[in-house]
Amino acid sequence: MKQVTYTIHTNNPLTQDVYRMVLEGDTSAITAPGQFVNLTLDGLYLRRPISVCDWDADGLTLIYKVVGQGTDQLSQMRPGETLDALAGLGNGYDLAACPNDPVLVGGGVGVPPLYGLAKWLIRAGKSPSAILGFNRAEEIFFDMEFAALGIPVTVTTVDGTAGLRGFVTDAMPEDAYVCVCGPEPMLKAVHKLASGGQFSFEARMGCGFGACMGCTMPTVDGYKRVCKDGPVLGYGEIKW
Amino acid sequence: MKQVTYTIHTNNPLTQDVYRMVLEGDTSAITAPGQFVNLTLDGLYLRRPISVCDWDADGLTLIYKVVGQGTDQLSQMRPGETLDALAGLGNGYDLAACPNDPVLVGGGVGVPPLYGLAKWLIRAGKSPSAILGFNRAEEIFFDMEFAALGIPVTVTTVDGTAGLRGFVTDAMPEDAYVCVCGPEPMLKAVHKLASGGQFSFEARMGCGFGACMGCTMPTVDGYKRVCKDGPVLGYGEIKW
Amino acid sequence: MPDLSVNLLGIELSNPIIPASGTFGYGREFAELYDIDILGTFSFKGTTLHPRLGNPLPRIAEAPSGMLNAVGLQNPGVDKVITEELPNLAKIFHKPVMANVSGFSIEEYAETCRRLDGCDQVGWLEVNISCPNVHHGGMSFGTDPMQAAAVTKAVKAVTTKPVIMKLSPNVTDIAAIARACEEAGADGISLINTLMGMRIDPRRRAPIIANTTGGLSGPAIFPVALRMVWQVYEAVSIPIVGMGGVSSAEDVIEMMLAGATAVEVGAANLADPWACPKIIEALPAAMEKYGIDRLKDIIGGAHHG
Amino acid sequence: MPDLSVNLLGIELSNPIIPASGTFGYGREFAELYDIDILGTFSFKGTTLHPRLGNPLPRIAEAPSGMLNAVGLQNPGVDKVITEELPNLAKIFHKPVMANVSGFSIEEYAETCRRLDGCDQVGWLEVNISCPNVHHGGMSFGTDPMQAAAVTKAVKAVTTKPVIMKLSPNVTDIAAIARACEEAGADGISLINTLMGMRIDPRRRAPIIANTTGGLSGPAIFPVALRMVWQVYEAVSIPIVGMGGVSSAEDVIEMMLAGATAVEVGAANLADPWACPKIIEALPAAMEKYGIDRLKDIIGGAHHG
Repeated sequence: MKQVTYTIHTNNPLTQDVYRMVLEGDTSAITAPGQFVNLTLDGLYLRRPISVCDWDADGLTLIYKVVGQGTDQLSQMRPGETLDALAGLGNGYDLAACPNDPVLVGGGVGVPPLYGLAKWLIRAGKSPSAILGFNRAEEIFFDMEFAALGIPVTVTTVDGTAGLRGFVTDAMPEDAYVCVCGPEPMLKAVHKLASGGQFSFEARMGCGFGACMGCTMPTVDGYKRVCKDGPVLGYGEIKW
Repeated sequence: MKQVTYTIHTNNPLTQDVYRMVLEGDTSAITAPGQFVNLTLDGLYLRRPISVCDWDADGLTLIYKVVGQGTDQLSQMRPGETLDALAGLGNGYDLAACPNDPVLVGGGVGVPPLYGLAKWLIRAGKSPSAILGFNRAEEIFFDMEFAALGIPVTVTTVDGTAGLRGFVTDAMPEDAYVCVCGPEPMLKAVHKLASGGQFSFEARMGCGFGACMGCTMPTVDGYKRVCKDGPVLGYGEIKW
Repeated sequence: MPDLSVNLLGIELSNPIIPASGTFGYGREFAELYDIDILGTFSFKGTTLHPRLGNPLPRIAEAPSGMLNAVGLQNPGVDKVITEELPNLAKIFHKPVMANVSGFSIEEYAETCRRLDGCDQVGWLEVNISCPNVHHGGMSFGTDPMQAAAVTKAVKAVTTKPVIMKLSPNVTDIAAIARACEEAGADGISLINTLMGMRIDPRRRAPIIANTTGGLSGPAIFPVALRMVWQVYEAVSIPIVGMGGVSSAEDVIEMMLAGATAVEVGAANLADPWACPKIIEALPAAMEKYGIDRLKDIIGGAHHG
Repeated sequence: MPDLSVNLLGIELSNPIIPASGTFGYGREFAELYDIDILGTFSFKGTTLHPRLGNPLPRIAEAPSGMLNAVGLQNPGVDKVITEELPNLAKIFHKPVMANVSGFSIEEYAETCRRLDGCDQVGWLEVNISCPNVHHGGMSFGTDPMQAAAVTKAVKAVTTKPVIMKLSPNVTDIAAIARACEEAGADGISLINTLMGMRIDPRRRAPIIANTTGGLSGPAIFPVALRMVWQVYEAVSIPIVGMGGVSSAEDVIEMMLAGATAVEVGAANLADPWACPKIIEALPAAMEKYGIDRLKDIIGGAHHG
């Protein structure tokens, strides 16, 4: 973990309420896809955790949905403004634990961290595929970016206005090893179908670095802190 | 009273801790010298009252001393930034009540509003003179600006490092009609020597527009609100 | 078209927004700024039997997301309010007003309310029991269920107007105080008054406020206010007027979901004199966002079972 | 060279800064970030006799200038603290630590303290009496002088270490609770614990926190904390550890002027993990600004006569 002041390079909407923000600054604390940064926003006391979509030596990309005061404020920030962040939080996905052909399953704003994961898996010589679930056609984002990585991509929409009609589980192969990120009901449904994998959880956090016990959840191995022991938990650890 | 968004034109130190800030924006609510504006500052709940030094149709000048968190923040603001203000607060000095030759007596950051007053008195065909009191030579500001108005100016310093050694009262003519602004002990000392005049008071305020009774003080005519019935009180109203 | 109206103890309010006592004077300063008839009503400056000069200065201090005040109930006394302020008010405000009453003995509360009972302009009496009881060691009436009940009974005996008891939050068990007021005949409860706080000036090494302590108000106290409104809603069945740090349409909705029938806005009026009109203007969009057609439908709506 | 040292109940602290219980775990997360030996000491995570899983999620909500939490005393139990956490701590912290103890019966408080009494690393016992008494209708020990005194006596009987009673601010008369603790033998008082608050999610029309209410901490509560430290300083003659929203060197000075011998920093550690080192670093300049040579000289310095 490192405290970093990032400069906003771009901050643009991808859909009606999903934004992509590119930040410039020190990314040395970010060591695995699936980690998050915790941002200080003017007038808010608690930092806001946002998962890292992608990063390189010079900066990182965040993709976030406007859901409350914090993300609303974030969406109004302009290039050149700075953001104070704790960077490199959480465990992230364990690449070594992935088989050769993991299925990346993302729902809504659960999609972004899987993009960075896909890149790292490819770099590690593996052959991931992706299933990206959305509610409707207008809410789809980043499907092109996944496709540009040269991996098989299936898009699902609940209302059938694009891609396969249905949920991500309708597109899942049997007994797959999955790397998942999305809302909890989706994680649960995917967990039921999969034979193994890694699941990224969300929680309201206090500190984001394991001090306050604000986001612990019961697992097979006792309580774990979503922010520090997670956000990614192994298939076998999860207790619904 | 009017809510106005001002743009900072300049914000520069005049002495070690006294700053001049020139603001551009609507001044139509400002009707008399001695009035003040009440400024919203980031992260502070209560507005901060600052007396108006001078104004014209396009903007105004504030002179303030860094004494706490609010004024410290104000001193760090840069040209181009905006300030939310309630403008035209308080009664200001009554020009019509002044004789032909009022003596303007200012101490420290009590000096600035007297500059605007001097200009208006001259414009009204009157012949004011000024006594400006400071602690020491390094703290002197605006003596040149007063002199440039072509009126007699006496500077006093407590330690004698410039001008007359002593207090403003040491420079005061007998039985003068005075227009005064400065710390309360100075107001009291000047009141004792003068035969009439107008005295501008300071107070910690809640609202600045007469609603909260946070700044009322006893006078000969009952309690008055420094922010709304003042800040300028008549010689005969004051009860020490 | 969203419906903002609520009914507070038999009187229809076009919206639930009520400037809180002590932040709105007797209406004059704000009537210079906007048409105050747009308000649900307002609660006028805390009025006592006799005129009061209030506390020495300084009376005000800054606090994180809030402010401290120790004005000390400065007011011209009930008779001058009736003969001067209410006739003035009639020219600028054409709705029933909420009369906020304070006192330092049970007899004083009763006599002040008795005199206001004859005023047609007064729609409700809001009885502030945070004041110290001079006959009872200076302890606040509002910290003891028995004392709170005694004030309620005395006031109810002299008026036919709806009586809203305004509670102090500086207590261990707010529900017990509210229940005592209800049992003694109160028609409604309003809460919270300010939290007792202080600040120290490190330069002078002394309290900033001349009175040593002051009442904390502003957004800082909103979570405490919301919790107490929630607890009182579970404890009594009479209507609640919620207040404490409310500054936005969203805050109003939270307060009503916690159990408030109407919502007072206090410190926000001082930081932004147009706070109430802005909140009223923002309510329809906030209602739409949360799928609310009629504001009155959400009163207590966050209590389940 | 300004002198930051204070003496807390016979143990010299290099400075008065103490991370508050529940915001600093057992030190490990922060030791990864800075040398925690720079602290005066720290108060470890509230520890109970048996392991506790704590409350369901969500446990956290945002508040103006603060936050709500309802962690519910999640901890591994005193035995595991003694056999695992303290040996771990010995590697990263080389000063006496403050052991924060909670309980749900008087017997539980006593037994937990008895077990900690044998630990050389523990300098002080800080006994949190904000918990509900399961044998007493769930009322918090800290809201009743008799119960507070009973806990104090029971703990004092089983330990030779200095006992600091940590008070709840959710009471009518904080001075009465502090006096009861002092009379029962407490060596010191720490305050304030969190103010009970809540927030509602208008989308779900339900409380944000699963536990309904949570404890409000952060700068929002600083004026209330300062007032209570002031009142307790006037009521007792044992040392006070002040806390509640402290976030800066200036806040520390205000707290000490109000009567605190040492100062705990809580929520600030969560918003900025380097909050404590920053405060310690800023203290000398703040002391110079206010003409303070020795920090210990200003304890209670704003009380005059």
